Formats: sequence, structure tokens, C-alpha cells
Amino acid sequence: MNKFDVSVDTRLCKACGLCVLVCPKKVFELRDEDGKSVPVNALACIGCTQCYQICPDFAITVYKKEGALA
Amino acid sequence: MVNENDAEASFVPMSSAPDKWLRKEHLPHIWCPGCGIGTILRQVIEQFTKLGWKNDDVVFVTGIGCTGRASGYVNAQTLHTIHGRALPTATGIKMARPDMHVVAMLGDGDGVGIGGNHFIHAAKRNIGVTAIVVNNRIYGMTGGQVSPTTPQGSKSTTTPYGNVEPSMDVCKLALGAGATFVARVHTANPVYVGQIIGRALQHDGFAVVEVLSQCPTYFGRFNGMPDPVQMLQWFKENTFMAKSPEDEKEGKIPIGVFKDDKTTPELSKSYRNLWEA
Amino acid sequence: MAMRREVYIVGSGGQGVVLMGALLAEAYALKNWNVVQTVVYDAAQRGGLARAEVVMSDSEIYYPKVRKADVIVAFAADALPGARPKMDEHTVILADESLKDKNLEQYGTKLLFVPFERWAKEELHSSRVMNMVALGRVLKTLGDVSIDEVEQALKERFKGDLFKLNMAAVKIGLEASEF
Amino acid sequence: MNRIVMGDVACAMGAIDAGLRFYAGYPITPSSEIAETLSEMLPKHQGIYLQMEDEIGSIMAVIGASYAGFPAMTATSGPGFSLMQEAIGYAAMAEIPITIVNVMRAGPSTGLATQIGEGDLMQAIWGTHGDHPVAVFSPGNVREFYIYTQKALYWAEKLRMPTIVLADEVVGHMRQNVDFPEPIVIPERTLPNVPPEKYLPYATENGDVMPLPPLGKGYTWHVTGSAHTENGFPTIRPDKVKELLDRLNTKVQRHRNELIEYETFMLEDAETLVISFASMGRVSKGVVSELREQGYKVGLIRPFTMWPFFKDELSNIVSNVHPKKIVVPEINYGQLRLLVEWALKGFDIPVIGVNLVNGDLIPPEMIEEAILHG
Repeated sequence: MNKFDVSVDTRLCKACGLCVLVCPKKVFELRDEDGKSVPVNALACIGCTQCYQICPDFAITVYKKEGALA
Repeated sequence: MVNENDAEASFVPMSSAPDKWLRKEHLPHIWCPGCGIGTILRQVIEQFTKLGWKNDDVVFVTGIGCTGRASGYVNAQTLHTIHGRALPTATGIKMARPDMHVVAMLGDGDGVGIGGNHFIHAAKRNIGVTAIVVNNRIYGMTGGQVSPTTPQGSKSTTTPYGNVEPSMDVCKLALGAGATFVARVHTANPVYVGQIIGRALQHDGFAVVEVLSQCPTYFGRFNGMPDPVQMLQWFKENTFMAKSPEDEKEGKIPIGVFKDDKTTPELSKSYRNLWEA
Repeated sequence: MAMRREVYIVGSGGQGVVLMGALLAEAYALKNWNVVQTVVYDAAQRGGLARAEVVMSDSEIYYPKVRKADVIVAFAADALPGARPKMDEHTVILADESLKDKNLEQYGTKLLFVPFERWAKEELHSSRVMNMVALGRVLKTLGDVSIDEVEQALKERFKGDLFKLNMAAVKIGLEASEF
Repeated sequence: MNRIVMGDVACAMGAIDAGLRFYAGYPITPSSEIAETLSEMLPKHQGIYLQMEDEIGSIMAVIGASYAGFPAMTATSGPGFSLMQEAIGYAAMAEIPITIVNVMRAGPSTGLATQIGEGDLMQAIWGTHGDHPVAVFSPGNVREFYIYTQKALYWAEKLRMPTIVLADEVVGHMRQNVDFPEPIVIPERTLPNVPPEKYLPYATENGDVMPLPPLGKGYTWHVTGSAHTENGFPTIRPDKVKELLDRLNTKVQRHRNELIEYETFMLEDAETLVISFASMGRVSKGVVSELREQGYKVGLIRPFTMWPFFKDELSNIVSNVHPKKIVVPEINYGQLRLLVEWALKGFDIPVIGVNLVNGDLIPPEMIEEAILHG
């Protein structure tokens, strides 16, 4: 079971693609219709937050599972 | 393997900074796709969160230009002042209320162009203000004109044949004027940007963090790097860790903390010695 | 009829023109007269033109500058041509004796050369207090203020030896006989 | 108590007695004595004196300090006043209380640095771009410099706006014996009567803008010089922009009756009415007084509030007194005269200017000449 999750607020995303650049696990893809980022592979997220740290649009949130035993 | 406690488990955001420090109702912000200002602002609010500061103890001051709009998005005491004058405004605030955390976020035009003299004198006074200079090396808001930090030879809407003038070095200027904390970072390494801003915010005196930032819309597009990814790549390849902005290495830009002087008295506190006398 | 005294002091920056005017005003203020002092000076702090105009009246002073001077004190001659409209046949010019060759006779008023600077230097070893010698001499000419009143004015400005020096200088001017 | 005080010093004393806590400035003749005096006095009153790198830095530091809760002012003369204009507009738009003292000197540019002029009247009223409200007070002697500095500070805080004291070199540099009145004290900042989450910094309360809360009390709001809504954030919505600018421009007029002050002197039966401000107002009063003694029917109005202009009041006075002509002496080429002509549009009364700019006061004889033969 994955301990992390990631979401992109498409209202805020401006399709710059920096999350795609920095993600070591290829979590994101830019969708065809408007180039905005979609976490197509969120299950692969390792919680490194690089996407979160660089996203200039405050569009990305990385979640950590709490309450579960590690 | 499914854990039996999963029923009570929930996913929570890894950082509380956006909830606490952003005026989310004003997003999306006005900056272009791929602009570095948002990345830097993200790092600033992450540090506010780490330091445990209260929203109404932070006064966040900006001038005019792209970076000038940052104040509108921060959930603090915010002032969007006039062009080039964020630092004297911040100086007045800090002098009146030394207990406040006063942060000024400036662009390169704001900081060392129209506001250059204020920058020099804020450094000379060692006023307890953190100056984050977002250096995208161009005037973005007005459509891509040359700025004081545009590299010699670079194109802009007002240097169509390449910039004839040499560019200004923000860190050397800050050091020369007496700033007590001086550092340069770039947006290709946001976590390091955050670390250094965090040190600057805790510095008791005038702290300057120059953040090299990408403007893909103007600087990038005019100079062969229209994609922000290309610009970040350029920062990575053309910078090196150094101890001084005077250090040289294959024409690259020195990065790092160049000064961290904790002995020089901060002005808003030292002025109050006159009160006791 | 209201009493009005008008004194015009001209000199170079650094000769104590403004201070002299201020003390003159203060001495009269102690008598409960209204006083106004205005000054005009060049950009240069030392050596440039300096003028002080002092008006004292037992009623309200509207025009704060000198209209017809009762006394003009001249430490330097440069400003005198500009002061000509402020002179009439009653105006007394008290000029430092160093101005004897400056053709001050042309102004056609009561003209007296007084060795302000020489007395200050000879008797008090300080040419700096020539303005206080002149103050004494002006007070003597006007005749409204007693020595006690000047002394009080000086006491409010100077302490210790500085007071003694300045007071001694004023006395030289006040007690000078006509010559 | 009767003591001899220089005008600039009286301004500084007035500010301190009113509760000034912050001064930032840049030295310029003939205002520098205000800075010198405050640099000595402010630290003794838990206040701050800062000499900034220029006039723009000075007024911005003043805006910052006032925002942070310290009653604040700056002082300058014409060249510095010109540099401050953009920031005066910012203070008007952001509704941050500040006071600017302009000790006027003569002529454009450096002009006559040490001598009197009164040519900044229009600049004080309409100096900045984009049409903004200010209140302008003008003292004519040392005592009035003390009083109107306090009134300017008081009204700046009361109406959350920039106010200007328009003195001149003679008022600033003259030493005069003076008996100061009871001080007018700057009102203290109080917490808004709504909780932080309900606070709208630019909403109105009884027609006036909401009070500024002290910093660090839970209220976080945004200040901008851009057009904004009640919550302080930029807007380009035409209805909201209009609402803001209408409010800014009417708030001075709404308080005009409290703001407007002027002195009348020997108006009864006056066939000639003299209107004059600052130092020339004082000189003119002397001329009127002398001419009355000689039996001439002449009266005087000395405005202390230059803006809002006492338009209605002047027009009422003229309706009652019926002067045959109006004489306006001023050390410029007719700025007050223009305002008087505007106020008296519709009256068929000649308005004669007495104008001389040579670094000195206009001599009484010139005013007399205009009254008797102009």
C-alpha cells in the first residue's frame, strides 16, 4: 500500500511542465487538451516533494498517509 | 499488504504552509507559466511555517513589477508599494516595530534599478529587513525591456542588438554597501533556495538573498530558452558553489552564502539605545 | 503711537550676525516687546553674505522685516548697497572701523566707525565676540534695554566662561563713549 | 509662557506635543531646522528620527512607520516636495496617514534656496497624478506653524490621508516671541469593532474609512496603490473603481466645514478686500491695519486652510460685504488669485494680483498701491 499521494489543482496549473522535469518517478504527464499536469502515476510517488517545491503555481499537493502503521 | 488500521488512516498534506500562508482565494496568480517567482514565494512561505511565525507578525513588502505582485498572495501584513520603494517602506516599519518580521521581496528593477539607492542605504544601515531579490534579468511586467542585471550581449525589447552595457552584480553591490548577510541561489534548486531564505529570515540585520529566476516569456524567449525547463538547465550548468561573488570558474555564476556577519548591530534595536540615555 | 525699532545687521557668514540678532531680539522680548528676527544668507556657511533683520515693537508686528532701519550694523560692506532702500536720514550706520575705505559716506546717513573687532581682540583676546561688542553698541544707541536685561538674555544662552566672555564684550559696546 | 522660537523649531515642537513618534527626512533649506530639532527631541519621546538617502525614501519610510502605528511626518522644501509627489498619491490611495511639511522657497528648480517664495500652492493641492484628495494648511507666523502642524497631523490620522503644511522661508526661519496654545493631540489607533475575519480595511463606517488596526493584533490586510475593493485587493471593476475614487475625493469635502479655517479682519464696510496666505497674509494684515488707521475702507481674509478651499464662505462674505475690488498679494504669479477667481465666478468684481518673485517679501508699499490705485 502506498504511503503517499499527490494531486494537481488544474484550476491553478499553468502547464509549465516543471513537475514532469523534476519527478524521479514519472508521476506526472501533461494532458493533451491543455498541457496541464495530471498525476497519472500517483501510486509511484515516494514523497520527495520535489514537484511541490518547484511548482510555481501552488497547484501541487503531496499527501502523506497518517494513522497507518509504518 | 493491507494494514488493519487503514480504516482510520487518512492522507494529509505534507506541508501546512499553503493553508496557513496563502490567500488561496486570490489564486491562480498573475505570473506566466513557468515563471520562477511562484517557486520562490513557495519557499518563503515554507520557511515561515518552519519558523513557526504568526501571520500578523510578518510584514511582507513589495514594490512594483512582476515580483511586486507577490504581496497580494501572502496571508500576512502585506504592502504593495510604489516602484523601487519597498525597502524604505520596510525600513520605516521595522524602525517602528522591531518585533515584526519584515520581509521585502524585490525584482531586479525594483531592487537595484529604480530602487538601487534605497538598496545601498538599507544595507549601509543594517536595518533588520530580509530582502529577497528575484533576479530574472529583465523587466517582465512592462514587456521585456533591459534591466540593470541583463547580461551584456543579451537581447531584450530595448536591446534588440544585444545589451551594450555590462550588468550589475547584486551580491557584490550588497557586500560593498555593508549588508550583513549576502547569498545567491537559483530556482533550479528550490530546496536550497528555501534553506538560504530560512537563514536570511533569521538573520538579525539586513539580509540579501539574490535568487536567479527564470522569465521564459521574455528573457528566455529572446535569448534562445523559451521553455522554463531550458532555463533551469542553464542555471544548473552555468553556476558553481563559491565562497565569494568574486570567485571565478569558467565564466560561471558563483552561488552560495557570501557573508553571514552576526556582530554588526541591527539599526532598529541599536537606535533604541538612544531612548534609555 | 506704537514704538517700533528696526535693526539691520550685515556681515559675512561666520561673523555671528544671526546670533547677534537673536540676542538683541531676546533682550527686547524680556521687556515684553514683540520681536521678530529674519535672516538671509548665502549658500556658503563661511565667508558668504549674511544678513539679519530684527524688528521689535510694543504692539503686533505684521511686516517682519526692516522697512526703515533705526540702526544698521555693518561688519562687511558688500550687503550695504542692497540695504539702501531700508535707510533714511535717521538711520545710524555702525560700521566696523575696517570698512573706513569702503566709501560708506555715500549713504548719507549718520555714520559711525567703531572698532568692534579691534576691541574684542585687544581687550578680550577673542575677535569672535566682536558681534557682542556690536550688540552692546546697538543697545546703547537704541537706549531701551538696561544692562540687567541684556545680562539675563545672555544668561539664557551661555553658561560659565562663555557667558562671562560674551557679557564682557557686550559691556565694552554698551559703555563705549562717543568718539 | 512667552519665549522666542524659530518657526521651524515651533513646527517640530508642535509635532512632538501632538504625539509625533517618527520623522524621516532629507536635509533641505529652509526646512532643515525641523529635522535637526526632531533628531534631538524624538529619542526623548520614544520616537525615531531617520535621515534617509533622499526625499522619496523619506516619505516612504514615513508611510511605513505610520502603517506600523507611529504617527509620522516629513519636512522638505520645493525640490524635495516634487520628489515626494508619487508617494503622496500612494498614501492617498492606500489611505495611510502622513503629514508633509513644505517650507517654500523661491523659484523653480534650485531657485533661491535660502529665500522666500510661495509658488508651491498648486503643487500642494494638485501635485500628484491621477487626482487625489489632500488637506493643505498654511501658517503665517511661528505660532500658527505650531498649530497647523498639529492640525495636519490630527486630520491625517482622522481621515487616513496625506495632509500638507505649506509654510514658507520667512515663517520657517523667523524667530518670534510666541505663546503656544494647548496642543491638539493625534488620535490613537483603536481596534476595529469587527473581528479580524470580518475586517475590511477600506470599508466605510459612518461614511469614513474604517480605522487602521495596530499591527500584530490579528488583523492581516493588504495595502496597495492600485485601485482596490473594500478588502484592499486590486480590482478593475468599473463600479468598484468608481466607488473608491469617489469616496477618496469626497472625504475631504465631507469634512470641509471642520477643515476650513480662515481669519477675517476689518471686513465691515470694506470696499477693498485683501486675500493673502502664508507670510504675505501677515504682511497684508499690517497694510490693512495701517490703511484703516488712515481711514481707508479695506478688509482682509487670511485663509489657513488652502484645501479644501473656502469657496462657499468666501462667496458669502463677498455677498455680504460688497467689496468693489479684491487684491491678492502672493509671492508667485497668481496661484491663489486663480482660486479666488474660481470661487467668485459670477461676481462682477475685479481681482487684482500683487505678484513679485525676487526672494523677498512683497513690500507693503506695493500692496498699498494696489489697494488704493489698482
